[in-house]
Amino acid sequence: MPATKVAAQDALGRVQAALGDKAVEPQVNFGQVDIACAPEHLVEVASILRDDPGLSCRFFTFLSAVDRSEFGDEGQGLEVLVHLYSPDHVLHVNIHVPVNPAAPVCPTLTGVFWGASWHERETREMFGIHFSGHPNLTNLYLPEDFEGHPLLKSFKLPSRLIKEWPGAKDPDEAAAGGR
Amino acid sequence: MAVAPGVRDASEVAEEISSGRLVTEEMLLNVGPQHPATHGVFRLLATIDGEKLVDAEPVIGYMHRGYEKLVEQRDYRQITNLVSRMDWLSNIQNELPLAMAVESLMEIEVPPRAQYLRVIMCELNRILNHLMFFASFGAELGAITPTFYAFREREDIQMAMEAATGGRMHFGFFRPGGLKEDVPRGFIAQALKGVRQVIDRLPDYENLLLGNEIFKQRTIGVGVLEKEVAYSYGVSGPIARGSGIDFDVRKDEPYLVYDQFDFQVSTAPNGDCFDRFWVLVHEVVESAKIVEQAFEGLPSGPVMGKVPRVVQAPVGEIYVRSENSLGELGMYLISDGDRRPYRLKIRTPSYNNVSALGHVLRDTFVSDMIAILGSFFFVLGDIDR
Amino acid sequence: MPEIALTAWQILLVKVLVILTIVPVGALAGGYAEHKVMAHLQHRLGPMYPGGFHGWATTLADGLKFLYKEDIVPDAADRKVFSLAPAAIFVPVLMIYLVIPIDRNLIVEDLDVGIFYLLAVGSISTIGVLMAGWSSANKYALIGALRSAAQLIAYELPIVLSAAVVAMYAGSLSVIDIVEKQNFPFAIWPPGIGLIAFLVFTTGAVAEMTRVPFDMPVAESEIITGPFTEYTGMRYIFSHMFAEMGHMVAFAGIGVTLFLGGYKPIIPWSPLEVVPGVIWFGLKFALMIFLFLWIRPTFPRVREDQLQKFAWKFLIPVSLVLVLAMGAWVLYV
Amino acid sequence: MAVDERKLSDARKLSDARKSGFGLGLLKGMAVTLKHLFKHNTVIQYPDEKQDLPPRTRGVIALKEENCTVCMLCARECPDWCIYIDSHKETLPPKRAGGRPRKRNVLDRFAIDYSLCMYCGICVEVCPYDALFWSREFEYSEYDIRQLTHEKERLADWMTTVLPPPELEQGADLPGQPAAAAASATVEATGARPANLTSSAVEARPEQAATAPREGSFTTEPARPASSLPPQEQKRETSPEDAQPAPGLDTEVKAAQGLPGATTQPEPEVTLGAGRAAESVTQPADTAQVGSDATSAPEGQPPQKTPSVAAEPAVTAAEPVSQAGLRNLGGQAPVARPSTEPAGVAEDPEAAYRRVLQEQASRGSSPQVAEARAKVARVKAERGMARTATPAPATAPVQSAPQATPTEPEPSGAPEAQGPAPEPGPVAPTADEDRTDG
Repeated sequence: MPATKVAAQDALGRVQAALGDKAVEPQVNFGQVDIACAPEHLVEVASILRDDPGLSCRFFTFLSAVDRSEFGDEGQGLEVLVHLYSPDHVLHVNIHVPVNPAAPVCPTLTGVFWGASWHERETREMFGIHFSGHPNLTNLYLPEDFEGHPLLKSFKLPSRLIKEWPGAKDPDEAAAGGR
Repeated sequence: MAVAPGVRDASEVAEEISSGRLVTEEMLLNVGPQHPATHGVFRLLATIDGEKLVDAEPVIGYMHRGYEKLVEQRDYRQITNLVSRMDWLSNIQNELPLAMAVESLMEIEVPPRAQYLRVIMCELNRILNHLMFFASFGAELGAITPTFYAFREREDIQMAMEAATGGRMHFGFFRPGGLKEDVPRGFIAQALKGVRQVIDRLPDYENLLLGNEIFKQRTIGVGVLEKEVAYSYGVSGPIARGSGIDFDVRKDEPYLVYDQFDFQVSTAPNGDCFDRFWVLVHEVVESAKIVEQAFEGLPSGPVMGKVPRVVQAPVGEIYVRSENSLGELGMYLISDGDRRPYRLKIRTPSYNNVSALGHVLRDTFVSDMIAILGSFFFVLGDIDR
Repeated sequence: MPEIALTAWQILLVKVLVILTIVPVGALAGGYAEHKVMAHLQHRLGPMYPGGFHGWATTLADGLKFLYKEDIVPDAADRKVFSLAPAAIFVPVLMIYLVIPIDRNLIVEDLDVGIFYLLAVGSISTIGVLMAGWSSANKYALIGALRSAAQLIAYELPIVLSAAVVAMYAGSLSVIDIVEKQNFPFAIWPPGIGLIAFLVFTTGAVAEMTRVPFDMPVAESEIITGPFTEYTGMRYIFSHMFAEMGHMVAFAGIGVTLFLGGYKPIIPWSPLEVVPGVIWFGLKFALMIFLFLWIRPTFPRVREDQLQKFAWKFLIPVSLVLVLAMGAWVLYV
Repeated sequence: MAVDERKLSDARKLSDARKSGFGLGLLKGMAVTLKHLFKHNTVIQYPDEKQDLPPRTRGVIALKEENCTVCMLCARECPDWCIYIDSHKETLPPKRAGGRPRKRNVLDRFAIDYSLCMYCGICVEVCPYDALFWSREFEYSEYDIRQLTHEKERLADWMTTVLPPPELEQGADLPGQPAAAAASATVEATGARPANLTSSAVEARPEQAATAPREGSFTTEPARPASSLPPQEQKRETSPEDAQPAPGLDTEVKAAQGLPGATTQPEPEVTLGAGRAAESVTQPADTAQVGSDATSAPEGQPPQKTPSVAAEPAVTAAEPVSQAGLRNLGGQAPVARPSTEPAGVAEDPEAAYRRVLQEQASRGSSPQVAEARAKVARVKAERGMARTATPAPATAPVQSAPQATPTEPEPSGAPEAQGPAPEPGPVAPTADEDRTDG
């Protein structure tokens, strides 16, 4: 079936109509629909996005997370980021799911998209977000005894700490580790 | 008959076999991390019952380099050279979404010549990549010759790319705003020569592999990936198109100047190894068509847009995707206004594609496993990042 | 020329020595031919340095290299069986050469049951392969050994039956008699039957050698040379390289003898008789070898079940029909 | 053309391909391999023969020590932190009597650790004083990893192997073009450079003479203050700064000169353009310019004939001048770019479509090619992108000797009309014929 592109505003309308108040702050960002939703609604939202004939976001693009604790001056929390795509309507939906940084838990999407399994495992080890209901939430990349969650902003990259920056012009800069 | 303790009498065993009571044990076969068919460090935990594969679980992570963390420490030009190493068969295409993301956030106009050259290089890279998989798929099925032929064809294109970028594998040529520099004299002739050679000799190779009855026996009906499964796993690229999904970012959301070229999206409906391979081979021809058209319409002018001395993307978020050789390569860039990205989520095609592997491999033969692995065209660096 | 009187034992000793040198040399030459022919079919040059001229000494250097390598026996392996297996694979290959006539008088022993001996000895290697695979204590080796045994048994039959067709035509089991009876090479005459029998034999021979497209038991991209995964050094080349090459040379010899008229000229025309039989044999032999070498880089490999199906459902019925047809030909033509 | 005779996503063809050929496919495959047995070989026997690598090859980094001012840019920009620089300050006596004593940096150590280097070339790219170059050499493996750290003496030795940069492809934007003022500044700067370069051609590196690419390239650090520089460096230092055109000036100047940068408008990003307004400014200058150039590109000529009387003398004339020092960077001496379109101004898209279709048909292209090209022409006409006879500036032939034959324009026109022998570019591939079967 040839894909027919839907205008961004039209897409936004459709998403709003289908999701109602489960989608918080829907907006258009670079031609893609951005919505936020609470963790408890995530599975429902994803299912609606997948099954609604006007949206049919059947293509699971990715699931990840963003640690916004150092974003801007005051910093924000931790969020799970899901991107779904509709090949039929050429429509992108970014779902931002804010989770509690102290005890991050998010329901699993594996029941909606099979492909979510690996993405959730990766997100868990990288951000420490637990996906409740995931059948096999083991490490994907890191060794089992790895400590810490590398993609959190609090995790500093050791390789840049142990070596002195050779680009420093004076000792002060070198001590600061360069950048 | 005296039998050692613990050892059953032969007649007993015979009776068990005839009555169907014989309990056989499944064997766990560890394919990889070092195995010729996995072309990379990739492990497949296969449970086999004789020649039958009962279950298979792909295990990855042996090459994880933590790109998403590394890029947070580097500025955009350094990242260009870093992401180039992600998928080492379609390097220059890896650089594209990053450049496009930064350009979009910064609202940089890319000069048309740069856009055309980007298209050309991406398509040349696609040809290189597909020839490589043409070679390796043959080798995995036991036909060693396609490897050598494909590498010979790659050479001219490879040399053209090297003349332009200075690198044989890691090109590092795209910059936010355009290209590093213009291509040297002779690039067009060399690249066109290479592309035409490929096209001229492709029928030979089809005779060698695609038309071969043994090859057909090995691939037709083997490793069927259904359309809905492909969607659910987010499978894209030649593999999705081999399952009858008409999905190509170049057509759906044309970036660069792809909307100016006449090309087709090759699809095949059956979703088996043969169809995936068929799509791969025919994409080479489509890429060649694009290259020829792009060279013909190549405008003159600068190759770098107006970019400030310090590239600092303004605060914002954007998801940019492009059609990599193996599928949709997307980058979700979050910038907090620094020289470095705040977060760069890299969605690589091979990662999603390979996650579907466990599903496809169930209930096949051990020999089919190799064919399926070969037809899933993945690059380990792309999976592990 | 003074008569040199030799006892029968002395003659036998000389013959055996000749065989013992010919086989490794033939295997080395076969290996070199494989390197070069395959390279050129694949648009490469192949080895160019060892020995100076076009790398003629490559296989020799390879062999020496293997000699120097450490002989490793895995801890879990069944040591005795593991060490014996290469011999069990290689010795039968040597024994095949006893009955291949290179010229009318150049044969070690013209046995009355030549063909049977040929085929019986040829299949002993199967046991060696099974021994190697089982004793290695390696899953890949085990899979390979089982595949190998199944395959060698399956393809033994077509070879035997196609050889039987030739024996029926010649009315004898002696290889010399068979060659002498062929006025035209058997592959040309009787029409149809001979050619199909030749193709069946060649297919079976390729499978017996476990070469592409029938190399599932040793598929390197799949089960990593199967039964020989754990072998190193000298044992590896004896069990795998020399056995494969030795088999190839032997089967080429058998093929020439049975189907291509052996040491006789390609067509029965008296001026051609001037050329010595050895030359004719060599030419036909080279042709056979080239055919084997040519098949290898061209085809992908057949899957295990397809391989079995092909043997039992196609090759064996075809060869049975051939036997019937040959019987009819002998009776009525 | 082979490309288009194959109608591809044709389901019938796939179903044909999936049918069994009853062994015919096996024979065809055997024919393919047999055919290769008799072909000439293209293998290069590496240690004996070597491939001719292009000048841009990133093999090893060479250091021109006397050009280094210890600005640390390379070390700071290096993603791998593999460049180590040590220096000390030295006080020079004042130039004139009574002047202030000057300070300059003296390089003590410059080392690149090739066991860490990722060969990205950023250091070479950012070096503002042209002290770093890429060389094609790549055979410097060592038994000890510590030996892979090349100190400045070793890096300086590589300078003898540095090749001049290649000429750019037809239609490339010439370095130093944006402003006429920049050109003269550049010449001055180039002239002031130390004369003891290993290769004289190195001197004419586009990056050096160029001011325009500097603008495009980005450095994260501001250039260091000019005051701390030795005299000749100071002079050079000023050139990029001075030549920096004000935003917007760039296009204006180009338009006035009839340069390609002005005639072709950047297109809005198609994928991502939704969030921003497409700026399309049409330059009034380009129409006139293109019109005047039409004389040098007759309509419908096959490309190989196009560099006609008008174009050729222009090239020859341009060479000595450029030899003298890249002075002729203005708009003169346009090399006619082979073109199949008339140099009409704003052509009607549909007319363009039909015309190209006709042309292609008369030339014997296959229908698909013809259609594709016609579509391209239509789109271009719609966008007002006159691709006709764009006056590609005479590519400054950097190292061409005076006796060199005039550079042929790159055949970038219709592929089938292209001359049989591709222009011998700097790449000089090893052709099949060169190699005999060993």
